[in-house]
Amino acid sequence: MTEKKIRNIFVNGAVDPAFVASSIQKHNTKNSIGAHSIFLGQVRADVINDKTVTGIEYSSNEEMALTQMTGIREAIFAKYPLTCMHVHHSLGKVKAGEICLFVFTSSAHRKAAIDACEETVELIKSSLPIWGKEIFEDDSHQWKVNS
Amino acid sequence: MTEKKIRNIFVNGAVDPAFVASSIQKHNTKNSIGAHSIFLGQVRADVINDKTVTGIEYSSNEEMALTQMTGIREAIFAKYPLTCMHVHHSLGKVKAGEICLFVFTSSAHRKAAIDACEETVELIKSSLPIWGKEIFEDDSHQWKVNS
Amino acid sequence: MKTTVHFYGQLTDITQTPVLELEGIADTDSMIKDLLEKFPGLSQAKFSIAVDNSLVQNNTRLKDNTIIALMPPFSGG
Amino acid sequence: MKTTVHFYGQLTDITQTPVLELEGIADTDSMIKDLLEKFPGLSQAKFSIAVDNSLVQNNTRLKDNTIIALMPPFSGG
Repeated sequence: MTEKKIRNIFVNGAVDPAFVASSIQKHNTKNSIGAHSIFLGQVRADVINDKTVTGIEYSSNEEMALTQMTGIREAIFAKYPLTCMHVHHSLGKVKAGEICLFVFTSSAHRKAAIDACEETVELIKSSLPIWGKEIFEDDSHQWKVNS
Repeated sequence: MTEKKIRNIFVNGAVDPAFVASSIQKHNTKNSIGAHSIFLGQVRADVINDKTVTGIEYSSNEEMALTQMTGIREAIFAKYPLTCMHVHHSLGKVKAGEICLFVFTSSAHRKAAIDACEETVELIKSSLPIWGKEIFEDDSHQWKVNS
Repeated sequence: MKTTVHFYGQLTDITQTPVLELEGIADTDSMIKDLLEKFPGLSQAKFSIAVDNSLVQNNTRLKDNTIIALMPPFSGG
Repeated sequence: MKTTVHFYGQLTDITQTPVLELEGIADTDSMIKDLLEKFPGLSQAKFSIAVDNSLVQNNTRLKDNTIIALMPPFSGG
């Protein structure tokens, strides 16, 4: 029986661009990598009924989300020849303009890295128990709906 | 007649991960952006006939490359609802493990950003007059061939 | 016999609490009946049910100290 | 009448120079004939030809002070 390693994907608040840089930097000793694909989700200041979104507050069923993410990781590694994959998702408040999702895949060649990144983003959005509460400037809110 | 702005895409040597971070950071005031897609090309330490690639030396017909890149940019913006696109390609020596290509697209929604990024990478590889000279540890070389 | 029910996302707007302890609940169908009496607004809500972290589709018998999650459609990313 | 020819990528391994000035060349076909005499190795090489930054497929007449680029298949990225 293989033991599945559960990695934490959650970060408190926004993902810092400097963290993205250090993640990239760490791969410069992995000389078999030829391509990195990165997806970043950024909170939009959408205007809905004349009110502007100032940020999104994320919550999750964390235990189920991490178990689910472990399954996604296994499925993606089984499908694509990846060197590595890193996923970070915000919990709590993320202001408009800040980064709330960081998906990072690396491979010897571009096709695998690009396709794996896109598919992982789709699976994160559709199958992880995470919810976004869009907060307006007057502190009212509505719940985000994924398309 | 519209005047095309020719932007320089070339950087001397490797693309610094800190530069990627500052590029991301600059977009936090563009509140209509919901998704960023980033592609990074990294120089592989391929082993060919028992010799290891230590780096790639890039050269270009720069004037033609920048004109061609302007056309690619126009075609991609005509096809996808992008907020912005940034492209940086190395010239000169880039060591194995370092970044030689940085393509960055942003859009309100993920599909446009992801598809535009991938298509731009393909067009850069197929249609920009740039050449990579793979340097081995004994200073011999072979010329890179794009697949 | 104790059942702990966790509410997520927009469901907490209806329940006004993230968690509730119920006593003497035999299965998920009777739990939902009980919750709809307490929170009539839940009848308008769409949600999936997890019993001890596993999603269930059909009526499921509950043991003592079961953890239930009521989860509306996901909206991460 | 002067023509300046720039060689790129692996072509410079054959020519051992990135640039060459030719005199009295009327068109691209006669330029190629001249270059093949100077650098027989070019006959094995694959390349496209640009005249003043525009790719040409067929024989093209050259004006004075034309810039030619001989470019092997691209390998950027």
